[in-house]
Amino acid sequence: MSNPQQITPDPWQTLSQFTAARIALGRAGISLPTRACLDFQLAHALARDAVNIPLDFTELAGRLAANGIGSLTLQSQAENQRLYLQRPDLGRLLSPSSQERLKNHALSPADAVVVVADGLSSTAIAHHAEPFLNLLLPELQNNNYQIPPVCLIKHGRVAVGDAIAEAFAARLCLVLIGERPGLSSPDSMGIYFTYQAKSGLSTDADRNCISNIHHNGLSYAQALKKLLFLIAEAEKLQLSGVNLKDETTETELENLPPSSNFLLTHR
Amino acid sequence: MSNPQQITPDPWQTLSQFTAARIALGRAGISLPTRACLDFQLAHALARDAVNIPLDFTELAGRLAANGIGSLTLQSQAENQRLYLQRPDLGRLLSPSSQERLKNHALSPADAVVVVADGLSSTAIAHHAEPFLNLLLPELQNNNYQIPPVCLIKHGRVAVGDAIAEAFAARLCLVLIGERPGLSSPDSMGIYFTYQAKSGLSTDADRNCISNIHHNGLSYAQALKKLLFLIAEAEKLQLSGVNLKDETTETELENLPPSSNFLLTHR
Amino acid sequence: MYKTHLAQQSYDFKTLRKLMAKASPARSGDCLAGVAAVNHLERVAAQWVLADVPLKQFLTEALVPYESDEVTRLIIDGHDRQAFAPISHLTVGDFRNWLLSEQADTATLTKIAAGLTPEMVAAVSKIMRIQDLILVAKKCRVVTRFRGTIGLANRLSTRLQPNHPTDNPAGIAASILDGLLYGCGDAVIGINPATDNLEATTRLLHLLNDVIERYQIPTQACVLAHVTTTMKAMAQGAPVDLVFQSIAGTQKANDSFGINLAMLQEAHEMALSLNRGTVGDNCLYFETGQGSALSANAHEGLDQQTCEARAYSVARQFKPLLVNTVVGFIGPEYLYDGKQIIRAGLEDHFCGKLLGLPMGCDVCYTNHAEADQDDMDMLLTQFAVAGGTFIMGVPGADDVMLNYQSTSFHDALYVRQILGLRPAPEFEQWLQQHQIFNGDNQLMRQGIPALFGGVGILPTNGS
Amino acid sequence: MYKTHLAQQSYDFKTLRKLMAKASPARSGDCLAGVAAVNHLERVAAQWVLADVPLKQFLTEALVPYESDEVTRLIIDGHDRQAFAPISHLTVGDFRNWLLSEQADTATLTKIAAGLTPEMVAAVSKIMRIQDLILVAKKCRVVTRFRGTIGLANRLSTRLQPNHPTDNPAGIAASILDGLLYGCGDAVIGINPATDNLEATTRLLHLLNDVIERYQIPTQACVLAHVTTTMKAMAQGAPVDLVFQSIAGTQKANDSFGINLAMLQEAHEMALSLNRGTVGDNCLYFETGQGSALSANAHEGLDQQTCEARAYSVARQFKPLLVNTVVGFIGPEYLYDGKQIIRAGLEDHFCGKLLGLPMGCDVCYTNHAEADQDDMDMLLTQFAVAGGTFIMGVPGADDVMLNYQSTSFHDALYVRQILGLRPAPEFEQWLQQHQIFNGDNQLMRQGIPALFGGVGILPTNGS
Ligand code: B12
Ligand code: B12
Repeated sequence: MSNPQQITPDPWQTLSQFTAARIALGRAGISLPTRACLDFQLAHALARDAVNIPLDFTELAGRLAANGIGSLTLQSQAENQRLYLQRPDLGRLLSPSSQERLKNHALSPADAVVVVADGLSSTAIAHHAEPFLNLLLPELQNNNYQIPPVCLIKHGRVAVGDAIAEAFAARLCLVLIGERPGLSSPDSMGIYFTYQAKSGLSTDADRNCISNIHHNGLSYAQALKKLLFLIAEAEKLQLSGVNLKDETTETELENLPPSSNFLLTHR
Repeated sequence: MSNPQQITPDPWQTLSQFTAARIALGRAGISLPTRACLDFQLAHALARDAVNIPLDFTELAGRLAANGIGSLTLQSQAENQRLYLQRPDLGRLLSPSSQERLKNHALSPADAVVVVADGLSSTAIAHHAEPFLNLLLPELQNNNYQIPPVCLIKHGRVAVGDAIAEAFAARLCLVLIGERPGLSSPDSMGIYFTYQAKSGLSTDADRNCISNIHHNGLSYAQALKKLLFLIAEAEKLQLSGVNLKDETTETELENLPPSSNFLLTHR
Repeated sequence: MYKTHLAQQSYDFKTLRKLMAKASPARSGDCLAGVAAVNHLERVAAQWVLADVPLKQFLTEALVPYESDEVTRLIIDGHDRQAFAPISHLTVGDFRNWLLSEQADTATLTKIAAGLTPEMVAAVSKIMRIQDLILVAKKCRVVTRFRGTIGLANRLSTRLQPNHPTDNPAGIAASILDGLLYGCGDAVIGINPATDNLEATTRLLHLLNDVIERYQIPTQACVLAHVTTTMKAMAQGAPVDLVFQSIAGTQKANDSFGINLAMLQEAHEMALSLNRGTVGDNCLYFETGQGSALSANAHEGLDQQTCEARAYSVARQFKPLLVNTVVGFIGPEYLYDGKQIIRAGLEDHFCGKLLGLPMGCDVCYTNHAEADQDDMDMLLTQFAVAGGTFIMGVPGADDVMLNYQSTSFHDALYVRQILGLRPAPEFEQWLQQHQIFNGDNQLMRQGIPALFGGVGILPTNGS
Repeated sequence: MYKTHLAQQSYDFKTLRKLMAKASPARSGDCLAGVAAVNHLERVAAQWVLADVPLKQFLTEALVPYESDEVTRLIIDGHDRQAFAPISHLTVGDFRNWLLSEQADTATLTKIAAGLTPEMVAAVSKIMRIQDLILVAKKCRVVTRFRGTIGLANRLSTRLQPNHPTDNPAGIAASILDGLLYGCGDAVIGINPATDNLEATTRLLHLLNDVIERYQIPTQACVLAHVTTTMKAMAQGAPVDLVFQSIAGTQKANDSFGINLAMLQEAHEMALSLNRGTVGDNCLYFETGQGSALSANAHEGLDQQTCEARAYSVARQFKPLLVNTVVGFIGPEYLYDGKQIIRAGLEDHFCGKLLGLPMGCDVCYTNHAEADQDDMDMLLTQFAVAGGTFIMGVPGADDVMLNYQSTSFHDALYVRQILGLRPAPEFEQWLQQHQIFNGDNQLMRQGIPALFGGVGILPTNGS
């Protein structure tokens, strides 16, 4: 591609400062130029691989331990990655041996359980779980919440948290999970929050979600603020889900650049 | 499909007497009527299965033996049906143990080898190999040909015959093989004939083919006539393949109905 | 009933629900649910039996009990016997023939729509090849209006989808500009908000409203928050053009989405009362997708395609401006690979159109599915040949917030050019007026149109 | 050379031949040959490297040695430097951009065809998505003539393929009539003879000749025997319109077919001297198909798509009336499933068209492949959108002699109707004159046209 003169450029590359979206790509005729096409193919090849990178649970548990955070590594009924992808139902259930281990740990009841699942992006969890927990756990402790060891779940789906909350008879269930990898955000973490989770009964309507936690997305501080708000409100309303709304205000969260939307400002 | 009034029929169903081809199907708008569509789907489901029906070699060998025909069951390097479909190269080579067995049998040289391979349609071979061999072998014996036991090959391709001819130092190689199953002719047998076959060297250009041997296709008698003609000519010309032409004449072979082509006759 | 003998085998499918599932073309979700045919032959047997089922049977044998499911009640109670009359004597197999026949022209198909139940439509789709799905869908025409007219013949609209992982206004504006300059956005400019936050939703609603007003774009805006959030925004006076909601085909699945029919009814009335449409008042936008009910374990033993068609009966109740299947969005556990995604996309379009919906398609896949850009080109091309109503437009096909690949602005140009499809008429006029498109609807080669000349950050004379 | 570093990995592809193979979209034949990329990343890396290879390089680095392969010699010796000049400075990646750009219009593409080698074309196809293959192929136009004009804009022709397992004349005539009454046969009426027998071939040639004369059908006949058999028939004075031959992309593969360039040359001259065309003298018909060289172990280390493109350079030497890929015909060991078949079909069409050939496609599959009618509908629809020249017409899609499924007469009607494509003009006129088609090229609903009224076996006034 020595010679890009067949390409009609888009003279608004400068807007790329505002977004990681693939804007201003230019065109060959009406089509994507070769370079942009190959970029995309590369990103896709990497993203496909990313789905299959296993999470190093020992390493994660070690890092948590180094910060004084106890954890318990469990596993869903989806025995391998292939099965995990094909059987979401199994990803929501703890394996028999994990149920057993849990029973041995869940001797005293808790207020909240913190669950970390690899989900569809192990890199999301590898990158963001530990730093986020470092911020989250002290806040929960400030609330005087009883919290059992953080449960790390291999091949877990969101709903796997419900059984854990039940095992500990915990009111609050917080699940940190790897969202499916995108071409441009392969390591996005989501948090799903359920009040009084009941395995097999709680539905997504009973949960709240905080999504897109990664370096180009929501910051840990922003996510934390939202989560703490939801927890506080849930405790008041005694529910979570559709009837619980995130009412944090954005201005406190983000310092918008002055020309927030250039389409609505004038030269 | 109680009520076919949405269908425009084709008033030439009577022509179906001349061909198994799916003619005069009628139409719904311009499309295949539901019934014809479902017929097709059924035929396809059956044909897909047909590809995977294994040939009962013991039964075939038994039937041959009952007619006084000795046989030797060998196997290609394609160990199973899946591999056979994916690796035609392996279907052309004898397995090591079969090579060994062959060596033990190929003590005295032969004029012709007769090879029967399941190919892509085991039913073709199950239906047609034995009756055809009953006609063929006496003719070959009439020629005073030395013929070793008929070699039955599991998971064989056409070219697998070459090694067998070589092992017996035979001039003539006759391979009966199951052609891929069609929707309407799931049991079509083909015969490939090679003069002085050389494993790895003979190409399809060096072979002659007699195809579509089945109940709606070439009769055993017709096929036999062609094969014997090719053999005789090959012995004269000392070659087979592109430069050897089947010059049997059809009129001797087939009694055409009087109105042979109705498009060219007048009422 | 529901029995046959085929190729030396006996089959007894017992119930219409099971029969439907076994007759479905193969897909991973139905295997996951344990309702799929075990092999080709069983599937064909089910199709044979299904072809002989009278359409009437679907009015008496509910696939999900009337008593326990409000979607079933909606279907049965809302069934228009008079519209059904012309085809009431047909079996499923005859119905296929009839749909393909010349009798079933655009006008006739429009008339019978209210007489069709989703199950009838799902059933016939199961015995149709892709070319049948395309031929029949192409004959259907569903036109809806808000600020633009969607669904006219030889037109294809696009949703401009300018998502951003933090809902950053400048980031969103950048994608909007990119899309507009590629001629996208006539179906809707629709943002999925990263957070389900009332204030953020309201801010985005204002942003879209202001851009549309400032540049006089004949299109409509939507922020795809949960319907309850949008209702709150409306109550507070936020400028809502279209109310969005994801919907599914069983009451239980809708429960898991935190919605029900009464809630949608209320939202519809609120949106109507805002009276913001200029050329029409279709003011809802729905998304659906095979697998969502199963994912919530709320499929009630149905195959996922029948569930999907039932979601369309929910949609049509509210006269939406736009409906689209998110076909490849949910994941390979429901549609395994490109082939399954493509067929499902065309089935969904066919079923939706027959039921009278303005069907679009999010031609898309995730990175855990066995699919790639080639598959998208295939679905896109065939969807457009089938007369599909609208597709998505995402910068470079990569949604940086939802983490999946959809169609790009370039893709929209491709399919418009190769098939000679035009944008919605009002939007077309706007594009031509501002010299984004020329008179033949081809992208003009200048830099940035004068319209955006006042935007400080952009070069005055592009390129 | 041919090296890169991508995603923390080093890649060295060593030779252009290996690079081409590694850059090919995945297909079973290349795996079988052991030349395919081992994973997605290696494939992408190869595509990156390939995109930077100058087109010129293909003129100096022969993928199969010039000395040992007459196809290579044909390519190199026949290369038109002047036609190549306008694009001689481009890399493969630039070439893709150029092909997609407005500069590359129909006239320009026609002009450069002789300057393109099959390897250049194969290379660029490897970095093109399906929509690119469609867009560019659609811009190419190759028109050929014999008794009809093939390849005009907005037209799609069909080969009527009335095969019969015993070459029974009445059986063949039945299929011919069926096809004609469905509007098929403008590309050629072409029979694959079950036996390669000179007398049988001659009898079939007379049959076709007599039918064409008797009913004054503006089309051409072909019996697809081996070229040597057809040459013998010509020598004996049989009425040969088109000489057929299967061809491949290496000398060795052609050897295994029992042919070579000199033989084809001789056949061409013989056919030309018969002078049987009325509106033109394109009198050859070739079939090709990915995998045939590999099957003969004659692929010379090439990937199968590059082999295929090289076969087109053999074809174009002889100005054929028709060329088609038999894409799904050979089997799953070369193209595993519907997806591979579809992409290969569109690649073949693109490559052939760019090289200046009147490309048709046998949209087809065998019963041992992972494919079904849905896949065929997909390929058929997209092939037609891409401006494909012709398809096959087989009664009910089931070839009872070759044992595979191709497109049916109904399929041809489908694709003509959905895309508004017309038959070749001379044939169109014939169809309309005999009220098989109406003025809009729609099948008329009467029974059997008066033209065939004299055929004893048929009812006088059908239905
Ligand atoms: C896939 C998906 C869906 C699918 C879910 C089906 C399925 N089987 O996967 C469908 C299309 C049905 C869907 C629907 C909706 N979704 Co959604 N969805 C996603 C997506 C793209 C990926 C989720 C993921 O990877 N999960 C991780 C995997 C490993 O775990 P899992 O157990 O398989 O996933 C479960 C959850 O993700 C859950 N889920 C999916 N969406 C939502 C939304 C909410 C609010 C909750 C509580 C749960 C939930 O469904 C899955 C199955 O139980 C995310 C965006 C993202 N980048 O993550 C948005 C996202 C989570 N969804 C979102 C929304 C708003 C919705 C809807 C409410 C939209 C609407 N207006 O109706 C609906 C209804 C959700 C509900 N209550 O059930 C928002 C949430 C915003 C927020 N912060 O609250 C997100 C972040 C996208 C967005 N910004 O628009 N969604
Ligand atoms: C597949 C096929 C092909 C493929 C073969 C590639 C492949 N890898 O399979 C392709 C498209 C390349 C092909 C080409 C030709 N074929 Co062919 N082919 C067939 C087909 C449909 C199936 C064969 C089969 O199932 N074999 C059985 C499997 C299990 O064994 P196999 O080892 O994999 O098959 C080998 C042979 O079939 C061989 N082969 C294929 N065709 C031919 C033709 C001849 C004359 C010979 C000797 C060998 C041969 O190729 C395969 C690989 O080596 C048959 C029709 C039928 N119903 O059988 C026609 C058929 C065998 N072919 C035929 C012809 C005429 C040809 C051509 C000569 C056409 C031409 N004018 O160029 C060419 C060249 C053949 C050659 N000398 O190599 C005729 C033979 C007529 C006859 N009685 O001689 C048949 C019967 C079809 C027909 N009536 O037109 N063919």
